[in-house]
Amino acid sequence: MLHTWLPYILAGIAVGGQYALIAIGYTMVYGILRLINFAHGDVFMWSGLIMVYLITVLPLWVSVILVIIFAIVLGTTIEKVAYRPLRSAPRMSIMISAIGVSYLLQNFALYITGGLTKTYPEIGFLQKTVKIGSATTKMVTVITPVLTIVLVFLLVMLIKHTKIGMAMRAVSRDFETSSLMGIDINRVITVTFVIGCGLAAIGSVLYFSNYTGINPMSGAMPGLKAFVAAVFGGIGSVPGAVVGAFVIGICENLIKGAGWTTFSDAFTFVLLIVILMVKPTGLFGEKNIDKV
Amino acid sequence: METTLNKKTRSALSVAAIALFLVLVYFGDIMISPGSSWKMLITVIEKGSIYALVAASMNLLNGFTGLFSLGQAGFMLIGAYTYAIFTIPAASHDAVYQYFDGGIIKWSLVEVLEGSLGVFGHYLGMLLPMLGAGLIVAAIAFLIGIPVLRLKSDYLAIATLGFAEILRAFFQWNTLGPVTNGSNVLRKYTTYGNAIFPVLIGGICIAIILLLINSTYGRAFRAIRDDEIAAEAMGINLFKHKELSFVISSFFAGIGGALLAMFQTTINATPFNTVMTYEILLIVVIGGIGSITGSVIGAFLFTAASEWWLRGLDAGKWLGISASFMRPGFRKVVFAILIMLIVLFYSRGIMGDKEFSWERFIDWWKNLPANLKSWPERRKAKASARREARNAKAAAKARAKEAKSSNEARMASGEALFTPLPVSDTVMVFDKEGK
Amino acid sequence: MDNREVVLRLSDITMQFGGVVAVDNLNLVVHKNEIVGLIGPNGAGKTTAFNCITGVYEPTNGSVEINGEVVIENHPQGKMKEAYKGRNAGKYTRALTMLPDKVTKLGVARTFQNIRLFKGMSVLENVMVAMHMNQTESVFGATFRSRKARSEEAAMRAEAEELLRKVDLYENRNDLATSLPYGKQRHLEIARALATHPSILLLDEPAAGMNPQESDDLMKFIGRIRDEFDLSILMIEHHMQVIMGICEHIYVLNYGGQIADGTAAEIQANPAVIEAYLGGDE
Amino acid sequence: MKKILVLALSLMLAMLALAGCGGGGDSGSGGGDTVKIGVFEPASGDNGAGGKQETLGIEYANKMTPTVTIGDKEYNVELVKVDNESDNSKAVTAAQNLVSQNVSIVLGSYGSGVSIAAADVFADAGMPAIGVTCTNPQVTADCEQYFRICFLDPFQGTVLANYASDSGCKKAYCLSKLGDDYSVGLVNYFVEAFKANGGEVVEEQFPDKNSDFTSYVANAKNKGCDVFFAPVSTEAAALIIDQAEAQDLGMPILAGDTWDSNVITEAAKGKSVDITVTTFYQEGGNPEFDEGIKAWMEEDSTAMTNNGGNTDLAAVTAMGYDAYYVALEAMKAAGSTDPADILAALPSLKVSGLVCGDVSFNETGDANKTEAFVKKCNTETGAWEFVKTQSAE
Repeated sequence: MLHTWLPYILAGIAVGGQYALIAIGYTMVYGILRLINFAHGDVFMWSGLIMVYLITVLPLWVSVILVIIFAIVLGTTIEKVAYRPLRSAPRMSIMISAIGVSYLLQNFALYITGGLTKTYPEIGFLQKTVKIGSATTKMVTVITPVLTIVLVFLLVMLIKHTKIGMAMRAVSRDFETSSLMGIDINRVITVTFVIGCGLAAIGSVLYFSNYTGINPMSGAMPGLKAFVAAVFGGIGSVPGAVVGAFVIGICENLIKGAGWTTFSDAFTFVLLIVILMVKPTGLFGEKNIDKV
Repeated sequence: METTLNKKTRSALSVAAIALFLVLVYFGDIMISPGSSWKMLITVIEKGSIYALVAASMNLLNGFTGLFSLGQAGFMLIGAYTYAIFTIPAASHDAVYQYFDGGIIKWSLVEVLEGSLGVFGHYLGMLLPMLGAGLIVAAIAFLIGIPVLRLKSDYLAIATLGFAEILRAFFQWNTLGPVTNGSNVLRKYTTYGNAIFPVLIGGICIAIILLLINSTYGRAFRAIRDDEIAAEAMGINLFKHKELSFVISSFFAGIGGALLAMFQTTINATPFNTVMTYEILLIVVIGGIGSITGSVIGAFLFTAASEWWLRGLDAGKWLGISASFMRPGFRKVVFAILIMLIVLFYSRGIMGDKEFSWERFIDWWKNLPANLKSWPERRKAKASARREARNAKAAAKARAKEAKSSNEARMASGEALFTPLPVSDTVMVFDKEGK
Repeated sequence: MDNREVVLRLSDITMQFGGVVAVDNLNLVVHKNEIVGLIGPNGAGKTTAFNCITGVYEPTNGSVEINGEVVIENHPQGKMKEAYKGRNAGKYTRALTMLPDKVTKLGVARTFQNIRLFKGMSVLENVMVAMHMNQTESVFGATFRSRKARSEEAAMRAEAEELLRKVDLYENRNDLATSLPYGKQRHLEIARALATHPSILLLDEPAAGMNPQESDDLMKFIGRIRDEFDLSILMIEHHMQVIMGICEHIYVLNYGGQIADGTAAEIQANPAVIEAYLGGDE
Repeated sequence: MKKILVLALSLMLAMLALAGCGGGGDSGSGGGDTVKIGVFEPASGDNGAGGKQETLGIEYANKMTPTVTIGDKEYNVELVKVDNESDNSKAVTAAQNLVSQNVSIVLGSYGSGVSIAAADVFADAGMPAIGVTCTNPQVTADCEQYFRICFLDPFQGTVLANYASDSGCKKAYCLSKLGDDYSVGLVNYFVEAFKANGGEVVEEQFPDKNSDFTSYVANAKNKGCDVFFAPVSTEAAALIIDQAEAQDLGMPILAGDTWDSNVITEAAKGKSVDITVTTFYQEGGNPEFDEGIKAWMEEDSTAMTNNGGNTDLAAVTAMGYDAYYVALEAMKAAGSTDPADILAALPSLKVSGLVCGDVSFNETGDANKTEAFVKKCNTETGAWEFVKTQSAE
């Protein structure tokens, strides 16, 4: 039994870990700005794309660092240019702006790549084949969950025990009051984007090492799934997003394994709707009440 | 000086304009030869009218009821399929459903009615499935609305988007192949002959949307948009009215989908994806959220720009400029940048939340020369106003910094950060009803 | 005792958010044609009490009776069973809820502390929206302007204009609601509430931000509409001048709890009230 | 009533605006001695890579033969390219755009779905169109204006199934993409033929934008299949090959003409996978053409980029090259640049001397082709190796 299902579970854990790294960006930004950052998946895609170009001229480790820096710069620039000016505008406007940025990033990638799928560079040790029980898989499948959990642990420590983490928690609880209390909201938001985009960049290295083709739409599906993971775990909760991501990754692969391949993507959305109906605050979310 | 017109003059002007436009479209389509570059104008008018209808239906929801829904493409998909399935001629079934033994439905409503009613039956045979498309979509929207409309803004957006994706997978499902043809295109169904058809149908539907918006129900929708809590306190049943708006909007999206199917002459489910929804949303934004006139203008501009005017940007030659960076994809980049500029700097869109009126149009026309002349001065004034605003902002920043440093002590203790308000805002996902 | 008919009765209303009790065991009665005041320092739970009456919140415990019928009732359930800090937990057994629009249909209209007008609409439309619930034409008929829809629309418009005349806003009927000066916005909000044909009117700080002259006018205005529209009024107010001037009965809240009730003279003499307003460490 | 009128006026306005700025890059009807050939190909979307390679062949042919003598007059040939974005809903306006630029004949498209979608536009305009590599039978069925120079899916599917059966395969795993006419169609014909040969099949489909093929590969292994048939786009192909390697698929992969591309050889290079495809052309079939086009790509960096960064030839490029000459021959035969005349000349047209074999059309407008090339990927050199030519019998 396990013999048959092991490859699916392994694949699910790997992809779940990669979704988790993207989902953290969604959940943190949503927690603070109440914004579904539709462009986040595209930042993820661009990180992958930049890696393709960088690796041709630079050694691996420099490229990886530069990719992370690039993602951070891109993410914070988007926040400054497209979200900050609209902060006092209606929620719908800022969401439309996010959709617009996503549209722009995708089309720009289309222009740069000429619509062709780019092959992600091989990162030797990540792509090595390993055998676990009956299943054969890439090294990255094993590394991803471990790395994800380590990074999440560090992030949770940061949020719990540092001053900026405290400020982040305060802002996500009550935006206006925190700003009255003298918290520099802009700084908190910038840090949120830095963390979110940095993790997405790391996620992109892992994800694209596993699924090596990048095209302008590569970020869209992982992005949506990561968002669903964030909702599933309870938006605003980092551990929740991670658990949600693993659940989605594993379920998705098991469904494919069961032969329901047509609905493997649709399943994610079924899960989203079910969770919104049954427990709208997600697994770990807190319930708040509208103020009149 | 403001122009005022009496009702009669306004109606006369409007009737004349409509008649002129319809005549132009009708004869335009007949007389312009396919090889002429003006044929593209007709194509743009066809597609533009369809997108105008779909954008208006989305605006009814997003702009007039304040429900941020991203399910439009999904509803159009159902509409398109419903129409196509019932109008494929019997003789073509074997060819269209080539992998499914000719499908289950072996007749075409157009042929059936044409057989007994002649030309009238032909058009009835097209209109009925179109209406049916709208009704089926409305019914599905009703069911989807029951759980989804209880969600708050962004959750609603993502849930409707999710439903649209599920619908897409469902229509491509091989098991439903005898009806939907699975992953393969549906084609050969009856389409319209003259560009006047989508213009007329789209126009009538948009007119109905306008009538609705200006009825007492439309007022209730706008009240919900402006303030849900106050609307509820005025005795407006939120859920009922949201559901109403959602169902009506979807009905027209379904009809729009049917028209799009006719325009495209073949359909499959793949293009009805989130990108299509985003495009419609951007049309609404360009035109102005809360203005039907805006959505119509936006739809025509969007279609013309993306399908016609900017195509030269892909081909390396545009308005006489040619450059090597103009290669395939450049059009979309320029287009996306234009849209971002509108979203950021001109967020009210072309029309804001105003509708077209003859008076305003005449005044605008009269004042145009004067406005053009004074443009440089006004620009200067604007620039200086901006400068002042910047200075004020800098001053405010400095003050904030001061305030911050004085708060530093409290910050450090961490105490001040956590005086949680018992009631915090916005995240309650469910209305009370949900429990 | 007062033998006028009771139109609104709150019994043991308690509202607890998480661990915070915002309204603690409030008992309150409004008789027909009476003007009742609800006062207390900031954060005393006055608006929360309004929200419990109008169905915006579900009270944690207690019942609300409108025109002789209990329409809202609740008792601590689920997690709240353990966490409940209030009194009379076992007294109520039913769980009746009612959505705000239903409460409005029963004849309870309200205004809001932070004026909530419909921003995108004209003054006239703001009032007409409130009459929407009483019209009977279907959406189909309304869209296609059936005879009934047209006559209902005309009747609505006539009534709304009449109402606006009464509150001196007729001249402004085509202006954008939010373009009105502050005082007029308050008047409009009241007119809008009246358009729902209420028998009970809840006013949340109608005099907030007004100067003495304006609040004096408002006082007269409230008295006038009470008589003209045959209303019972429950109002939250900070302007003591207004409260003491027109309220026949006053309830005082502090920290959610009810600390006193009585006539204006009784309240002014009540030591607990003086303590709440002047003393303490607030 | 007023509102309807309001609407109409805004339509008017839009039209005025259109009239004001219309035109785009086009400078009116084809002047004295230029003839335009429309290139209806995807430059973006799922089939962007293939579309570009096909366009390359057309461009190269145009470079080699930039003029054509029709009747007694010499014309310059101008290519009018339009991107159909591999999207059925964009294809209609793209096709209309071509028609409105007064082209004489249209070539394309890579990917059958967009060709089917555009067929009606061409039919309405009486515009002759020549499909280059769109293999779905529906492209030419019921459309008198559409011709094509390649073989069809029923043929190709049967060829592949026969090849699989001949190599001793008993159970085939068939993967296609949801909503993609090409792969779904080809799988369908393959399944029919393979079952007729006594084989068993497992059919699965993957959704749009999917890039995780782990489970599909695992499914093929778990279900005990002995051949993996995946005639999908090159984008997905590269990912499948990658996963096949990672999970040690252990069975041959079989695919159709789309896989005959340097994207595949590149992805497969140095991996332990066994890939076999059927295709239209084998490199080396016409050395002169091979050398010429390679030299051109060496010179022209844009062409090289469009080919995927190297000079390995794809069959679709050769087909594009042929299509251009078929178009020229059709114009010569018609003795006119008028689409109607060309359309009339096409059915009886016979063209020889092409790199992928002679072309003549049957009554549905399809090329009379009875053989396909079977090629195998040499994973050490990263090149295709000719196996045999196979016919449907």
